[in-house]
Amino acid sequence: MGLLLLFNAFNGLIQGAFYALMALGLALILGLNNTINFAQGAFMALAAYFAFTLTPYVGFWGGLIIAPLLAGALGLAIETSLIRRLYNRKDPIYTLLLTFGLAFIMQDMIRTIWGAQGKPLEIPQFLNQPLSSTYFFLTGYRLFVVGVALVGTAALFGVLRFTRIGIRIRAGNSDLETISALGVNIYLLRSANFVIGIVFAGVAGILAAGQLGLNPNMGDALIMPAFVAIVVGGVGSLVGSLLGGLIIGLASGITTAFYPAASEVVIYIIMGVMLVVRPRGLMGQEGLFE
Amino acid sequence: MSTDLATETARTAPQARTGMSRRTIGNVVLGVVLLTVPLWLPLVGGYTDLASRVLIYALAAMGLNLLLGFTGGLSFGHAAYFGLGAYGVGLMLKYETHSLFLALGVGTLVGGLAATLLGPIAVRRRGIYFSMITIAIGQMFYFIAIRWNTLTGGYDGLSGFARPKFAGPGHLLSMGPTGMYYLVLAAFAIAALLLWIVLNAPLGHAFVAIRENHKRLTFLGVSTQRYIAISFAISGFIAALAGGLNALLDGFASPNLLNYSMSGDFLIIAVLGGMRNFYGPLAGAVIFVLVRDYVSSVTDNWMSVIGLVFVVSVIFFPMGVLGFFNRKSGS
Amino acid sequence: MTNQSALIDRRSILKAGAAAGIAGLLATPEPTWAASEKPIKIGMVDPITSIFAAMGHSEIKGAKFAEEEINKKGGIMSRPLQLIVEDGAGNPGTSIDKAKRLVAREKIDFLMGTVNSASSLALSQFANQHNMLFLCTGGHVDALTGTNCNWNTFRTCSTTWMLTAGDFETLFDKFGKSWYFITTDYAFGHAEQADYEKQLKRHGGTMAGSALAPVGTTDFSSYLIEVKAKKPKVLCLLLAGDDQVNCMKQIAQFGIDKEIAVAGALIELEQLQALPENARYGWWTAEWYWKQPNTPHLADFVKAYRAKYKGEYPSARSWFGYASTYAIKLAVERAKSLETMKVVRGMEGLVLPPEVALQPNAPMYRAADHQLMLSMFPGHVLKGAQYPDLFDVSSIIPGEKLALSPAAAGCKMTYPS
Amino acid sequence: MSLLVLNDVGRRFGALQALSGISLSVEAGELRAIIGPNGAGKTTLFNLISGYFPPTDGSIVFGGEPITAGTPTALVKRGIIRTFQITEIFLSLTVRENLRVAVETAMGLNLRPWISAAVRTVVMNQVENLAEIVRITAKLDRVAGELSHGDQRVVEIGIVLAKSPKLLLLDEPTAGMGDEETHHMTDLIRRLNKDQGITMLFVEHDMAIVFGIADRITVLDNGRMLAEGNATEIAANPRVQAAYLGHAA
Repeated sequence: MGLLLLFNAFNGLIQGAFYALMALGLALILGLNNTINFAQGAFMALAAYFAFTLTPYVGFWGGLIIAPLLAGALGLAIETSLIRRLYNRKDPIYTLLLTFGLAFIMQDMIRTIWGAQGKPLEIPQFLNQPLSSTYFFLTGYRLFVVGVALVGTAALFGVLRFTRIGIRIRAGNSDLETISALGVNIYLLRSANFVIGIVFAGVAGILAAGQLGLNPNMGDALIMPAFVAIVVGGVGSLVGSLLGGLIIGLASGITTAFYPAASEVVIYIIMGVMLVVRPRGLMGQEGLFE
Repeated sequence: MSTDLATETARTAPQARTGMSRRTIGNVVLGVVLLTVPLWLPLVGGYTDLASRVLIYALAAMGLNLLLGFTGGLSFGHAAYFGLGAYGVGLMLKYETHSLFLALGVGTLVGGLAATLLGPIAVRRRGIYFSMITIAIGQMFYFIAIRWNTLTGGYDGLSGFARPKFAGPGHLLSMGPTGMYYLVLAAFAIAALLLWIVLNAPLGHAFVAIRENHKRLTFLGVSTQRYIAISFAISGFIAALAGGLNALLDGFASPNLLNYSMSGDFLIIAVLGGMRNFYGPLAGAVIFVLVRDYVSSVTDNWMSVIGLVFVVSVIFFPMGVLGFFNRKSGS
Repeated sequence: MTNQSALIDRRSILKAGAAAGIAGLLATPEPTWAASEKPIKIGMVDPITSIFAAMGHSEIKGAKFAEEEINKKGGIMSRPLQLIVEDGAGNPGTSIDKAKRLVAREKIDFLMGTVNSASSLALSQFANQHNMLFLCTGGHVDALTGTNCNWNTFRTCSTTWMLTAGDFETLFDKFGKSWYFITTDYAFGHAEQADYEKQLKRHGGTMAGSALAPVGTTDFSSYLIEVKAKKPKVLCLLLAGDDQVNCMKQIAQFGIDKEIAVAGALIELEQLQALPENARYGWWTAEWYWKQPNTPHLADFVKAYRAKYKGEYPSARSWFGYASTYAIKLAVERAKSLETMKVVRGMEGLVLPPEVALQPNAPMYRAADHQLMLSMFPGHVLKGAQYPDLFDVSSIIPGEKLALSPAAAGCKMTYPS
Repeated sequence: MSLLVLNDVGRRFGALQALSGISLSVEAGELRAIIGPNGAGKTTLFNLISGYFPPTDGSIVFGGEPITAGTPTALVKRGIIRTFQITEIFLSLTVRENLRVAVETAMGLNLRPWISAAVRTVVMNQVENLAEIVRITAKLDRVAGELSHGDQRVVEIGIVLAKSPKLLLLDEPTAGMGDEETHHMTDLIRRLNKDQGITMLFVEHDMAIVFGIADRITVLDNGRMLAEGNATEIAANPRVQAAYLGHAA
């Protein structure tokens, strides 16, 4: 039992890295664009379908790079044509409902273009097997996903800390008025941030499709754990989102070993406890967008 | 008929006579239209159950709108209280009682109490945080409904209960579509009246003041969280009542009733109709339910149309259709 | 395979979408009919959207195919048949709304659908309240023709019991006594596992363990860790829809299918299509398959179906839609009436003729519980198979050999006086 | 006895020492001006007194009782009410509704889900009263958001007045106003102080106003107290001239 628990805990962490990857893009957009992006799941699915269509021509790796960029381009178009109009409405309900509606449209378009029938996204054979027969749950693919999550977080962290645009995004997160007074084009900054968030969603979506299969509704199942990861980790903190993802993955993995029926409810319970004990989440800043 | 609460209540003192009479006429017209639905709806190609559905959604959205439009709290989790009301009614009818009102009362109480207990947790944060917390609490109930097979019927939903007969004085009336419609209308009228009274009392004034400027109110010594929690509880009770009625209408309760996408439907109904207007949710429900009913029969791509309704109403009608027309007639 | 099927899908769906947009607005019956002929209307509620959409689309295609064929051959009692399809979105509430609309606005004569159990149960209850015949196409829950059976509800697809009974002995003899179950945590899965457990006990097998997986579980690795620790001979998957797809993919990634025999009750062509090549394996039961040796009329059906749907092969779901539509036609012709009670009586004991049955046996709607005695097709997934030839049927077992007796299933049919 | 006493109060934000060593006492009925260049710590001082955040050093005493760690709500109950640099009113409500909610709050009616006609009349009379005091009666039924900046300020003072403050903190009451509005505001401040006897602290940049109406003046610079005294003393103080008036000129 002890070994089994260890296996499950470890496995949960792998799953958590996955949640974290999904949460990162969402957290980024929540931060600077002040938008709860309900279309994030639809963007994940869309990028995965792009990759599915591209794979025969450019291979899995080509798809993994090009498809998120295509999704990002669509994200840019949506941000500049629709979401941008709503920034000066203080109430977050508008962007929330807008993206909620966009998710409907995108899901419907995916079904219309690619069909309701689920599709297999083929992943390279060398990734698609366990590395050792004892630790069989460590497949190349899962380790690869964990790697991408870690590298993604590190890269994002680096960009935010050391590049001009990153420093501006961070500054914008805490005080939009000041940095726009300093002559930074806030619209451009927000567009860039949105696109980065969508590209992250795209990568997460493709990696999910490698494990779960493609169907028009795949985004629905993926977005909620990402939300919870953000709330647990603390809104406004990217590291928090990473931690939040790992924690709920771990909790859900361990719960599955004892009482599978609660494996989904448990992440909401953790969130509830967190909110009571520490309302701003693990690493969240007080009153960032309140 | 219905105007912005701000300007409406302002008028009460100096221009009470003209303001009141216009409003009274509006309410009477609305009342007559709603009371005669079973007579005229079939003539324009509708059916009575559809009207019941419109009123149920309007009721839920009106409850939500107390929090959303009048207190400024963006809850994305009210489907949970709606769904709890539905399951409460379903379980009561299935296992405990054949009394319509007892079942409806218990259902409303279950959903309302859940909102009363959970509201204080959610109101500890504001803005986007508040929304995310409400959505997550809502999803928790959704998953409980799916997992607790033995009680809720799990994924298959709760079936095996029927609308009981209405216990009138001395005899039982069977509840066909028309009877059901009038039950829903009565519930709607009572809830609307209560909401109207609250909104025109100091409690309602405090809600609106919180929406307008919670900082100002805090520095007048009001603990705004407490008031948002009260608004949350009231709106939860009304959503639960609507959910209970929904269970009676369908003879069925399914986990989808608790899902966040249902909360999204209620929100868009409020916004589409006009969330600053008392009757906004009613207008929104009429448009949303009818459009969805019609479009989903006409095209497989109905989701895109509904999505477009979201996008268009958010971009072009931020104050909803009633807000839009009020502004036009005002200026 | 992927590339080609993607293209096919896109073209047909785009066209279907465009057609639905226009045709839906001007929904008129076949133009060859005289205007005086009032059509007989079947309302079909099935998921066009939601996670059940792939299977819903197949059922609708099958039904539309039957509608066209019936109208070409003179309709029903020389009146045209009109099939009106509504999207129930796999949601019981929506399904009821749509049924209400069909009854109130379209004045339908009969109701049929749907893919999932929950919606089917809800529609059965609805139809009972409205005194209308409901023919369930694809919801498997036992109760529908068991404990919750209604005088006006019939079912074309199998019960869960029939699914489990079809392949048990083959698996037991071939792979061994010790079984492990991963079961979907709702009525459908519980019923399946209970049915398997009974048979396992009867044959002297052992349960190595079991786990209930919530519907919508995306990550099965924790379950598989447990499976691996218990080392069963047979890993029996009783999962639905996408969950089954996800689980089979992860089993393949962990290499478990190479050590433990993977089997289960139901497999659907739609699921196999969604799986990558390396995750197509195992022993399952199909409810119908497009490739059967020596079955009369089958080749013609497949050919005509493919011609209508751009080369797509019919799945069991397509056949449900097809057979259900025909069953209503045949029952009406037997009853020589559209009256619900008379048609119900006409459908009781109705035997599907070979050109509709499309299987070697002659399935009948059993009078006592209204369940169609369709054959089961146990078999296994072909290694390295390419669409459409994915499944090898090892035997075709007549439904009446597998189904529980109506009494054992718990159905006590009562009719309105 | 002094109404408000600050003993060696300081506030630190991380590495930044925003205020330190502030000791002052305000007598009941006094009209006290706080002046100082931008960033001197005036608003921080207001935030400490009104409980927006607590001081990191020192103690605050109000009416003889310590209030150092008081929350805004608790301090309002004691009678400390403030306005903000940015006017905080209920913008999409009418002036009447703005004042009404303040009166209802002051009367402790907020939790009432219904109200009798008699109580409603009392509330409305009090609203009219307040409107007369701040002289906004003519605009009672205008939507606050559509009023001029000066009128919005007046509405805010009307709102805080409803709570019958013992100590009123006004953060730059005349900022951004034209001559006429400024005149109206200074007149209002003086009347409230003299007629209603309300003790007031106000932050102000306009020296003419400060020297014109303040009983005493406290000068802050760089988070520290530079000087305190009446108008003549401050005007003559060489340190103030060097540090502050030098800036201003």
